[in-house]
Amino acid sequence: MKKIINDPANILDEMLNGLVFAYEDLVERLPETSVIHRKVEKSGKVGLVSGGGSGHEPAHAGFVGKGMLSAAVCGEVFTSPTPDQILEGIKSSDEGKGVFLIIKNYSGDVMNFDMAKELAEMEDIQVDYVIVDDDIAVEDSTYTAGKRGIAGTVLVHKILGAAAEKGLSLKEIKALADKLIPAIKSLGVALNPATVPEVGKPGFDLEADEIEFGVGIHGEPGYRREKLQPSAALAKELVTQLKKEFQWEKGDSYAVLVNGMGGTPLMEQFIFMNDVKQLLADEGLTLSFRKVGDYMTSIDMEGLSLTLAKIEDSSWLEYLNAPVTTIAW
Amino acid sequence: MKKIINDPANILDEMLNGLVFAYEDLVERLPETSVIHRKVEKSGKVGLVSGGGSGHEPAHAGFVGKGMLSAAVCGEVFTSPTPDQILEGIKSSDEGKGVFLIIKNYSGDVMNFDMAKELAEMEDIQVDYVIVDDDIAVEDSTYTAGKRGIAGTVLVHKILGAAAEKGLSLKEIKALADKLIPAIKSLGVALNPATVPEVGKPGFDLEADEIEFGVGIHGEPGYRREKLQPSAALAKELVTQLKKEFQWEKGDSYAVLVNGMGGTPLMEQFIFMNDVKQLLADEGLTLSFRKVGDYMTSIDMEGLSLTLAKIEDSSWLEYLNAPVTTIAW
Amino acid sequence: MLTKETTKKWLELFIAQILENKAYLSDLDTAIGDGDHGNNLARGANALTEALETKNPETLTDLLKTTGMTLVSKVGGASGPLLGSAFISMAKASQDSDDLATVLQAGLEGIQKRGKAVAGEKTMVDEWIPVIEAVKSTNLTVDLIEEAVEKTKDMKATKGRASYLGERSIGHIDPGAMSSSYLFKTMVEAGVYGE
Amino acid sequence: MLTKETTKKWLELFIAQILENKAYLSDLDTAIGDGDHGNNLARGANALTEALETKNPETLTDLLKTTGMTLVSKVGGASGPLLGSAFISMAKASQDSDDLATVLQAGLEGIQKRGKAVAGEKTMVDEWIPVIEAVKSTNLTVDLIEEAVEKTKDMKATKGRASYLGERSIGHIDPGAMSSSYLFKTMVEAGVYGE
Ligand SMILES: Nc1ncnc2c1ncn2[C@@H]1O[C@H](COP(=O)(O)OP(=O)(O)O)[C@@H](O)[C@H]1O
Ligand SMILES: Nc1ncnc2c1ncn2[C@@H]1O[C@H](COP(=O)(O)OP(=O)(O)O)[C@@H](O)[C@H]1O
Ligand SMILES: [Mg+2]
Ligand SMILES: [Mg+2]
Ligand SMILES: [Mg+2]
Ligand SMILES: [Mg+2]
Repeated sequence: MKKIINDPANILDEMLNGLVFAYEDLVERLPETSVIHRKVEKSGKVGLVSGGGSGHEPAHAGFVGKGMLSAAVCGEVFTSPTPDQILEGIKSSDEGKGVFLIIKNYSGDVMNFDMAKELAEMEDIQVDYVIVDDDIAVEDSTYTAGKRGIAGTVLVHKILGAAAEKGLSLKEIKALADKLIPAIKSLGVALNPATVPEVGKPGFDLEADEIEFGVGIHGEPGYRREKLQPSAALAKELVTQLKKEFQWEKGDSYAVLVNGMGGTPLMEQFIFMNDVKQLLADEGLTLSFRKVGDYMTSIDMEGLSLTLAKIEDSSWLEYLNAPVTTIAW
Repeated sequence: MKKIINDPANILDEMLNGLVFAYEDLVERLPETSVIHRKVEKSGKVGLVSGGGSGHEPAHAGFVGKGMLSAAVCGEVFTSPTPDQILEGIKSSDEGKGVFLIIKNYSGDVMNFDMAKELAEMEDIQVDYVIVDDDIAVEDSTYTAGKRGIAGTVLVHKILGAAAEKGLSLKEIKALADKLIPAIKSLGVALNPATVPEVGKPGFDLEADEIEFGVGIHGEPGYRREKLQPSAALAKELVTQLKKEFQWEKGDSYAVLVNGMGGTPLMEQFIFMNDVKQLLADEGLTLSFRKVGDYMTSIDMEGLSLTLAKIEDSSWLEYLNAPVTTIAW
Repeated sequence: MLTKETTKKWLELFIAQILENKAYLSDLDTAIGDGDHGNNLARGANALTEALETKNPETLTDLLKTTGMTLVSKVGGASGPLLGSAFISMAKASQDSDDLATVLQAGLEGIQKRGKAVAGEKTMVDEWIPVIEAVKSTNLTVDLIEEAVEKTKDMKATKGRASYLGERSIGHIDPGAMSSSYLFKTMVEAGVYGE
Repeated sequence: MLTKETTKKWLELFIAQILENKAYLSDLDTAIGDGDHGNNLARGANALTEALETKNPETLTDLLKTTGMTLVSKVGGASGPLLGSAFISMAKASQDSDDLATVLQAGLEGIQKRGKAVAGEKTMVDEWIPVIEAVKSTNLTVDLIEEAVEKTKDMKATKGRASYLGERSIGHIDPGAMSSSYLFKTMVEAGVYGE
């Protein structure tokens, strides 16, 4: 394992300190916690808290700031943060109008955030939440933990963040979130696995000429392995699968996010975006919002994911385009 | 070689199309060129043009926009763009007050930009330029092509970009640039080499437990190979070398940029920044501007560089902090 | 019978066992999860050592509660809230009873309330259920504890991260069942059971 | 003597040679540069084929100028402006002379004006200088052309990318000298020299 780190056990702590030092005008670390909180004066808006295991940088701390998250609760690498930490994030984000939690659908995250919610309610803070499960690689059945939350989460942060900033109530945000979740779907492809520093070896194996469709952001298995193929073919597969789920029609308006996994350079992401552009133009879709880059990574995994969000209401576009002051949006 | 690309010969074209599609509100591609130009109404300011070989994304197109570059001229991967392309960039950036070129110090870039300058002057456009050579890995002697231009170039873009936006004349920008260049120094360390798609294999070899100090952004050789070591030790080496060059004193004010090479996740960059923070605090420096991320990459190289810029005038800090509308700053 | 003393010994043995098998547990989790189970529990084990020292709980209930709170706040992931909830529920039950089966049963209910897993889903629950049965019918043996872990090998995971593997989860031991087997083996070793 | 016809043949042979040795030239450049020399020249060679076809230059000067302009605008890197400048200078010289040595000398001056390299710096200049000497003294042979390339092996680069390697550049052939050797070998082959 070749990594620029010190003791793997100190990664979370050192990373958060480095981040806060680099962006101390935007964010702070709540003392003795792993909560990154925005430096914005409280305005009586609904607090927005997300988080999860680390290793997805810039998510989630990179999206803390005016117009997006109030706080990000950062767990150990690929490990959900604990309820006491989440509680600290909730408490510091409460401006009197309640706090809304954006949770990625993993057993650990769901349980820890749920416990934190119970603890916060015991302290008389109103809390509601949404569970993001945009990864269509997994079938949603009673036989799995359900679809996973991946890069689409970042669009949820952005849209709900802008809505909260605008002054929507906790109830309104919950209603918006419930509409939003089924409209956002993602699918990834991996070229090479990530290595968790504390583990020291790659999370799965891929042959030198092999790729895997549907791999999750913690290296969860995908739905098919194939030989390496050109960007256009990868784009075709991801778009085809997404089309099956969305059943879109000509003229529908979509937001599109090409998300790098951490080890894939922008060069490849832009080329892939170019292929996606062709395919979606052929489908007659209107791509009303577009973004390319590393937003929800998987440490040093090579690969990317494609997220599409059906724009069902023009306000969603306004929320997507609203200005923010964050590290990474 | 595992990459998300199509025909390696079409990388530049497809990448630029993907980029322009993703950010069509910010930039456009001049028809039949590889020039990315900003979509900002002309205001009679000095035009600012940079560029070079591709493979350094988000540089240079990611820094085109209000407050930074007028245009970026994008060559093939690791290959300087040609004079005719640069000329197009100069012509489209001319708002009547002349055009300033920011050139990284490579034989190819210098010669091609120089020819373009001659061509532009024949068309009665006033042109001046600066050559960035921030990489202290190379000795500056008559026996080399001189120090290379690396990540410090991005700070030059930012500072001169803000100065141009503010209305400084071509002469004033040249004077500012001449002061700026010696105040900006960088040094990199590589963990794993980059692979140029058209070449198909890594540009150099490093053992599984080896790193190299001073590697350039095209895989140019560095000054020493060593066994892999902790982030803190890498930071110590880079800071020590930079200290030798700067000969700083307690209380001096510096801007610091930790720049990822394309294949190094933000996690590692933040950890490294945390180590740099400690070391520079011990030196008694004031770090008045800080930034971390992928700014001047080397395709998929794993590694990073550290740039320090001595803030000799408070206006430089204002320029660094001035708002911009670009893809990647 | 549960006493503060035997339980303390139990926890100390459990902590040692976790630290010793940290890498092995993570390896099991690499095969069908995300490779952190050993690290997660080791973090909890170290924190627990410290918590037991600094807080020095005075009663059995306090001891179980401190354990639960420490696990919840230090382990993270799925196993943290689950094992943590188990001990918190056990702490509550210990206020009214010192019967091992009764207290363990409360722990299992804590796990199931939080994680919604039932028997056969390839989770730690598949270790807890047969062990509690055996405690009730006073025929718990180390063999039985180990057999229960082995049985998770043939199960298809339908809860937790391993469920993403579907059929491919078959053939691997569940890491959470393995760590719970350490819990029960050290319980026997500490003399909590059978004295 | 340079004529439009022999020069056209020369360029066609040169183009073919470059395309054939594209990978080899890039390999040489990988050792001491950035591995793109073959790709750069191949891009120029393909563009040149097209330019010669579509523009169909009528005079020797036009032919050399078209070649220079095409190389300048398609090759990029260091070799583009250098070789391009060579041909543009050769075009200018061909207005007054059809003497090969005179025209080649002008080409070399174009390279040196642009790149500031002198003999012994391990660049294409180290191919041009001895070849021009030999043309002047009418003793140019293919052997001499090849020996000149070989000699760059022992040189330490002090210009271009290879200069970053310092001592370590010794022992490798200069890719630009190699591609210029193709230029001169095809010049002989085309009968531009010696007719
Ligand atoms: N819903 C659940 N109910 C019971 N146990 C579960 C559940 N989900 C996961 N587990 C247990 O947790 C173990 C994994 O824990 P760990 O690796 O620490 O957390 P994570 O899966 O978040 O990385 C699994 O082996 C399984 O025994
Ligand atoms: N200043 C110079 N003068 C003459 N030739 C040079 C000079 N710099 C570089 N070269 C030649 O250019 C060749 C490299 O060309 P190429 O690989 O196409 O460009 P780049 O170095 O920009 O990648 C070298 O092998 C050398 O012969
Ligand atoms: Mg985990
Ligand atoms: Mg080059
Ligand atoms: Mg796990
Ligand atoms: Mg080269």
